[in-house]
Amino acid sequence: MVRALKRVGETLRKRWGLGAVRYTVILIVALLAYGLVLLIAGKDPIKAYVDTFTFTFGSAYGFSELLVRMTPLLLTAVAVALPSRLGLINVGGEGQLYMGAWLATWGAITFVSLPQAAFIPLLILLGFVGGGTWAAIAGFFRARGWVNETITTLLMNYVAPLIVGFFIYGAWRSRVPGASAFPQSATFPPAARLPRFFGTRVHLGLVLALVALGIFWFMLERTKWGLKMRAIGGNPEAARRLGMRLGLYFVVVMFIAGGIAGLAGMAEVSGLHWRLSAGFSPGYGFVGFLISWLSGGSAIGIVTMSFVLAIVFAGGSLLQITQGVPFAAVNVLMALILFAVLIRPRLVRRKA
Amino acid sequence: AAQQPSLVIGLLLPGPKNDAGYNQSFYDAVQEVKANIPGVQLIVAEYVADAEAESTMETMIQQGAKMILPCGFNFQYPALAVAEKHSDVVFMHPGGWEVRGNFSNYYATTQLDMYLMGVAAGMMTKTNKLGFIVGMPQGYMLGDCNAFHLGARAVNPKVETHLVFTFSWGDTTKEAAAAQALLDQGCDVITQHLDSPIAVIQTVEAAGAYTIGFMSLDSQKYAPKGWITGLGLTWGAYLTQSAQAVIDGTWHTGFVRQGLAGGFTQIAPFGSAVPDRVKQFILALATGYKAGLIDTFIGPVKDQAGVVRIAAGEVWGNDKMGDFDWLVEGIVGTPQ
Amino acid sequence: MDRGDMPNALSGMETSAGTARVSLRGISKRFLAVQANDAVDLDFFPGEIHALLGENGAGKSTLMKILYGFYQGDAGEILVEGKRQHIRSPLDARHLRIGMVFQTFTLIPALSVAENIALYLPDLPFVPSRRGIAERIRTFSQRYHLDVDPDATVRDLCIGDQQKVEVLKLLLADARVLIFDEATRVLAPHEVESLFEILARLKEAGFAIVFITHKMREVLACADRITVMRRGRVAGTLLRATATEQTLVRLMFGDAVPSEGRTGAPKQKHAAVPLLELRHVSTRSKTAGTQLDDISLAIHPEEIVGVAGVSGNGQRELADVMLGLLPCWRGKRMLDGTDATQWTAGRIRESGVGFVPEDPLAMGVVPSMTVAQNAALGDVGRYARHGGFALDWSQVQQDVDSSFRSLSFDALDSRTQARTLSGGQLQRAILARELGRKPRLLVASYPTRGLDVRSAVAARRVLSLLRDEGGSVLIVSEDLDELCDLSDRLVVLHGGRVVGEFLPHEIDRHRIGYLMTGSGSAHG
Amino acid sequence: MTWSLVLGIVSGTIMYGAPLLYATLGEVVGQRAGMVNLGLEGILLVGASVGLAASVVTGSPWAGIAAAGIAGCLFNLVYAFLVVSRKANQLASGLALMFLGTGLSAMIGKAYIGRGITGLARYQVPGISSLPGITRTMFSYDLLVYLAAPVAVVVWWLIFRTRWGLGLRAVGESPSAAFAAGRRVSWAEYQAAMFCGLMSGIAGAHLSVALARTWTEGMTGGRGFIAVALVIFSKWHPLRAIVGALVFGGAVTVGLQLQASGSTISPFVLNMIPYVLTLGILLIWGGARRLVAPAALGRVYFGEE
Ligand SMILES: Nc1ncnc2c1ncn2[C@@H]1O[C@H](COP(=O)(O)OP(=O)(O)OP(=O)(O)O)[C@@H](O)[C@H]1O
Ligand SMILES: Nc1ncnc2c1ncn2[C@@H]1O[C@H](COP(=O)(O)OP(=O)(O)OP(=O)(O)O)[C@@H](O)[C@H]1O
Ligand SMILES: [Mg+2]
Ligand SMILES: [Mg+2]
Repeated sequence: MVRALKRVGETLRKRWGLGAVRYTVILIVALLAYGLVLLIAGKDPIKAYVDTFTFTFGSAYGFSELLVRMTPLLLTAVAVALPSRLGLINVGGEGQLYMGAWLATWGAITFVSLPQAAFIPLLILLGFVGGGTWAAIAGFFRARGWVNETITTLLMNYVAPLIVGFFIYGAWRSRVPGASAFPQSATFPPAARLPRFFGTRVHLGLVLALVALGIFWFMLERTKWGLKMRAIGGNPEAARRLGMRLGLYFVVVMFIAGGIAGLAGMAEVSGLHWRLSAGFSPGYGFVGFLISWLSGGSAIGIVTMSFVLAIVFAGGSLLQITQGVPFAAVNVLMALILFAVLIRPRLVRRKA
Repeated sequence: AAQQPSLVIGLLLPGPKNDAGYNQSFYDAVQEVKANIPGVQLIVAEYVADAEAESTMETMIQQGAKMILPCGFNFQYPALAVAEKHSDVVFMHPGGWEVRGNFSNYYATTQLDMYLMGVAAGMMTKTNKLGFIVGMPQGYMLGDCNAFHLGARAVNPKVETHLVFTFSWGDTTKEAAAAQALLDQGCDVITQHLDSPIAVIQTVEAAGAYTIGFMSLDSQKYAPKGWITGLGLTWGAYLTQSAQAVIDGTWHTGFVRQGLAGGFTQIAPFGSAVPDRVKQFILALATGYKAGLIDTFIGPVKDQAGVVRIAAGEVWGNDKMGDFDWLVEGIVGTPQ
Repeated sequence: MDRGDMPNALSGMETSAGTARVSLRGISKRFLAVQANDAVDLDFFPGEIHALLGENGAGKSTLMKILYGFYQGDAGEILVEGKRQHIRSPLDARHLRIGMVFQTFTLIPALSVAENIALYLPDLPFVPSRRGIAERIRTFSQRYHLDVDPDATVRDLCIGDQQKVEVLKLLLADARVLIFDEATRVLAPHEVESLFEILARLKEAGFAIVFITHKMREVLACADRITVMRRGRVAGTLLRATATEQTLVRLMFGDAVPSEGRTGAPKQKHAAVPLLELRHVSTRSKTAGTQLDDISLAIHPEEIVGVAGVSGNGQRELADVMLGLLPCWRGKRMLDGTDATQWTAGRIRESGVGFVPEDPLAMGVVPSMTVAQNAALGDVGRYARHGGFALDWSQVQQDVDSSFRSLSFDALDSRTQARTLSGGQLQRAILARELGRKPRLLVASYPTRGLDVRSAVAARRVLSLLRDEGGSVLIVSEDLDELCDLSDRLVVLHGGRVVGEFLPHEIDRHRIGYLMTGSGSAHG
Repeated sequence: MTWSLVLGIVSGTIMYGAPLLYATLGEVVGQRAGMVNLGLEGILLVGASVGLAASVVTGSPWAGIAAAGIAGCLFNLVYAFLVVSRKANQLASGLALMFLGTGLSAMIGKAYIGRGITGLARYQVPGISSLPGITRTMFSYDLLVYLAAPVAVVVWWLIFRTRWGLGLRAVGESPSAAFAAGRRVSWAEYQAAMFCGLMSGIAGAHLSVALARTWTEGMTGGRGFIAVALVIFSKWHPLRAIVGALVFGGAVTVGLQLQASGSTISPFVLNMIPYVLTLGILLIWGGARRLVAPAALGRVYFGEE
């Protein structure tokens, strides 16, 4: 049995390349792990599969919600994958996302009378600059050799929501009569809302995410900057001796990466919620880190893994309702998927 | 074949159903609905994140829910979005302000009733320092604190109320630390507006100080010695009534604020440490409240800076309970 | 195949020297594409120094690492005192009292000398006495003239002192079989001599010693028996008495005996403006190490300047200042007569300065990238198309090939990762990349370190050629022979200062030796 | 600032610094062996939930602490298996552990939500009650608080004065060199991971059993990540970790005590203090810090072929 599976795997690997097999195996493992968790919890895994499948793929609404969930995941994953090529570890996607949303919100509630054609580019710019600046701080510290970006970005994750809190509990608190003391920003003017498609909640953010992903792939794989980034990531000492300005790359790339995470925040508030509130992100930054890691930084992998995790989240919230599975099981499931990859069975092993 | 349910109710909670606090008050209420009306089926989702609220409600509706109770402050707008798509489903949001044809709003006038708790605290304190722990500075919670302090000051002019925000829902260690900080500063009666009061009550109890409960009546068991009384949120009767109306097709929307008289709140049993004199006084006051003879925010009321916020003779109405962004003179703390 | 023309004298010697302390039988080891060892048989006897020779990548280090349990052989067996042993890790090897000094150090820079050595002490108690260990180290370092401070942090030691700690580690570990893998590589001449004295004493005491080196002179000076390895196999074993330089070289390279010698005559006529000039440069870097102190040095077109000195006396800093990797704290750096003190390393490189680093793997290449990608990194601008949005890989490949050809190095598969190359292969790849750019100035640190004789000759020839075609070269080396052969001018560094300057015809090795060790007066 | 405010801050600082110190000490040992464990948050959560569950079941808070220590130790074996035996990426493994811990602790703790316990007994520092301005609740700690600093000293002694510690540091600096010296690299790493799990489990239980005396989902509130930052803050040194834990415990307490005594600084700004302070101090350590970080920290050691 095991041997047969191995043989099938090897064949697939030869025919379609490593990527396809890798994600298929991860998917299967994810499904099996899902079932196992449910069985242990005394639930019916088959019904769970069927429910999840019919809910997510069975209706246009369900599928569109998958795409909605995917949008911030794609962006935060790219925000991790890009600096990882430089050898930088950005665990600050969450904070950058908050700051992107923060600056975009400032724009949305300040320039209320702009037309949409000007508003959307402005929001994109502000979201990008908000997240980018936040991340560039960490990049700058790293470039000066003062403190390592992993710890900086991690700590800054805790500061960003406090800044958001400071504003939505203070100056930006909405002034709707009867709701004046409710801690959220004023509702965005219609022109400051990202267009939605096909009557679903899928919004322009998804397009932004796919474009960002495309540029990410092209820059790294085809251009001289990609080559230099990989050199810096592979051996900074040699790169320095070959005349590359590491510090500049650290700051610029962190800015771009943070900007992409900031876009995720901007897209969430102006594409979905139309207002900034305290808990608008349930940890997209961290999940983005995992996706980037699971996909080995490859563009197609990021799409696949974002999709898988979107299904996991959809399934998690669905099964709580249909079968009473605690939502926390999603965390266990996510960990199990990761373990499937981390344990590195031969089939899914990345080349060193 | 399984019997067709008379009504499917979807309950969304931001936390766990058995937190002895906010979430439990709603969970207990829908259990009461289920017990009162035959054939009611419940779909309960705990720990619903803000970002997940909308799709959770959609799923509940797919499962046949005709009445949705989105019991988180932040669920208001997601619920509104879903309500606009499903005109045949009834939404009842606690504590917000939006109202539509199929979207009603209700909450307890805790901002008035906390006055009674303040009276009890003012009578019991020996140090004349009261403590109030709040998760996040929001209008309703500031109102609770204001009412509490006004009540205490009414019976004890020397009293100070120390207000502390933890800036988190659910970091119980920090809540315990906040209680500890208040105890260290000499507060001897402590109450809170948190999701779950357990950490605070137990810290206070271990230190031998007095507790006043809030939200779920269940929290008395954590303070066998120091319990004074508490204000419970009791939605069971109201929600039963509403559910029956949905079944009967007579449900109509509204913006409902009720207190002791309407049964939305109840005074918890008194603890053993409370003298009869205090008990009698509070109960008498409560009777006055129920009869509409007493109100909490009657001018003149000054804020911390000494500015008159409610002019003499005016009353801060029921509809403005979420509007507080100031604190009454004598409260130690900042409103944001 | 090669064994045919060179009779193996092994069988005859076994009786004369008693039983072998360690016997290797049929040891084979394969790394992905490379057969590093192929059925190797060898014996090491007590009271004997056994030298291992062989070109780069011949498999010497691999064989010894297998004996030490650091690698696991694919096939073959190891007999210790005639008994078959399974050596699965260095721990097993240490139990069998086998010890090894690695070609690349296994010191831990952050720990003190005493702590590094304590890791190797055979009888370390759970709570070691720090004073006791320091005492033991002092006794040993006095006995063997290996002066190091036990309390110093290894990071702060110069490379020569680190080598001494490696040797001390081995001596204190109480091993009976001692393996020295290129232990003389970074030692000064007089330190090499004192190491040989130590080896001689150890030999008297009945230790079995294995000694790996590329330097023929050292082999002939200290070995009792010499084994030459070639492409993973034993090409032959000779007794010292029967070995000559010629026979060894023939064993190493088959019949293609390389010819050594100067390719061009030294030149004296210089252009008025030096290509690169340091004027009264001093450095102040944050990390520990030697600081340059008021260095003035000019390199003219068509000139090779040699820098002699015991390593750790400012050679690295000198090269780094020239390459723009280390800022001048005082003084000026001039390039073509213009002030380049503030230029970045990138700008200096773009203006035609190349480098060969002292540690190729750590400083010269990206180990995870292929040879071709590393070559492209040498001059990204040259291969960039469409403003950097595309790269011309066929051009890279072409350049790699032609560069290797012009250096007459064996071609490498340019798709292999740099990390899997042997030390010598790597050095060739870097030389090919840097010389392929036709630099106007090449700053070469130890350019032939780790190269086998044939490759070293080829490399030296190219350096002279570069000079003859109008370029300039700065060579940092510890190999005085090499420096004297190549340089048009020679400076001696000691303690971050230039303590002497020589023209080729006035070179006096003794005097240089004294200056290098700090015992001579300034100005040659 | 009043005298009682100062006393309150000092008293709270010690109390809430203690669990951070335990977690930090665990992480110091792990990182000294070259392993960055971002999953500390997950271990703390598992420790907190198991600690409370065991306290409720057995009725003894000390049994809860012990169970949490063991649970943390076993739980971190998952991380050790991934990182040491399967050579997995440390950051990803740590985050995976965090997710697993978050999920598992929620499932373990679910039945115990709303269960209160009496918690560990507290004893006031002897002789202190006679000082002016002391209230009954100040300087009154459980035994784990009293033990925290001595434990740090023991950990210092283990790391810097014993053969075990020497091997541990060698592995963290250069696994290859430690292997060449005849050390069993994997075994040393497993030991360090188990120690890290033990300490973090105890830290988590201290939160739930001694301080909050209850369980809620995600109750550790990011303290696991803070502990990781504190390790750098303390330059991988157990004694400096005491200072770090106090600074951080203090920063949290200062915010609350200032509020309780009527300060008008925005609580949001006060809440930023710990993070900004940590960042600031890391910046001040600056480049010098690079020299003290274990050289092989975060690197995967694939062994020799
Ligand atoms: N991956 C990237 N994506 C987008 N822009 C980039 C990227 N890498 C670099 N850049 C931008 O290109 C600019 C110039 O980079 P380029 O590599 O051309 O400079 P250079 O002087 O040749 O090299 P070096 O960076 O080695 O010092 C950088 O300042 C940066 O703004
Ligand atoms: N860890 C490794 N992985 C892959 N290949 C290796 C490894 N170590 C050595 N090799 C290869 O094995 C062969 C023998 O290498 P080895 O280091 O034993 O040579 P050597 O005789 O010591 O050479 P040198 O004189 O350059 O030190 C080389 O081709 C080298 O590329
Ligand atoms: Mg070698
Ligand atoms: Mg440049």
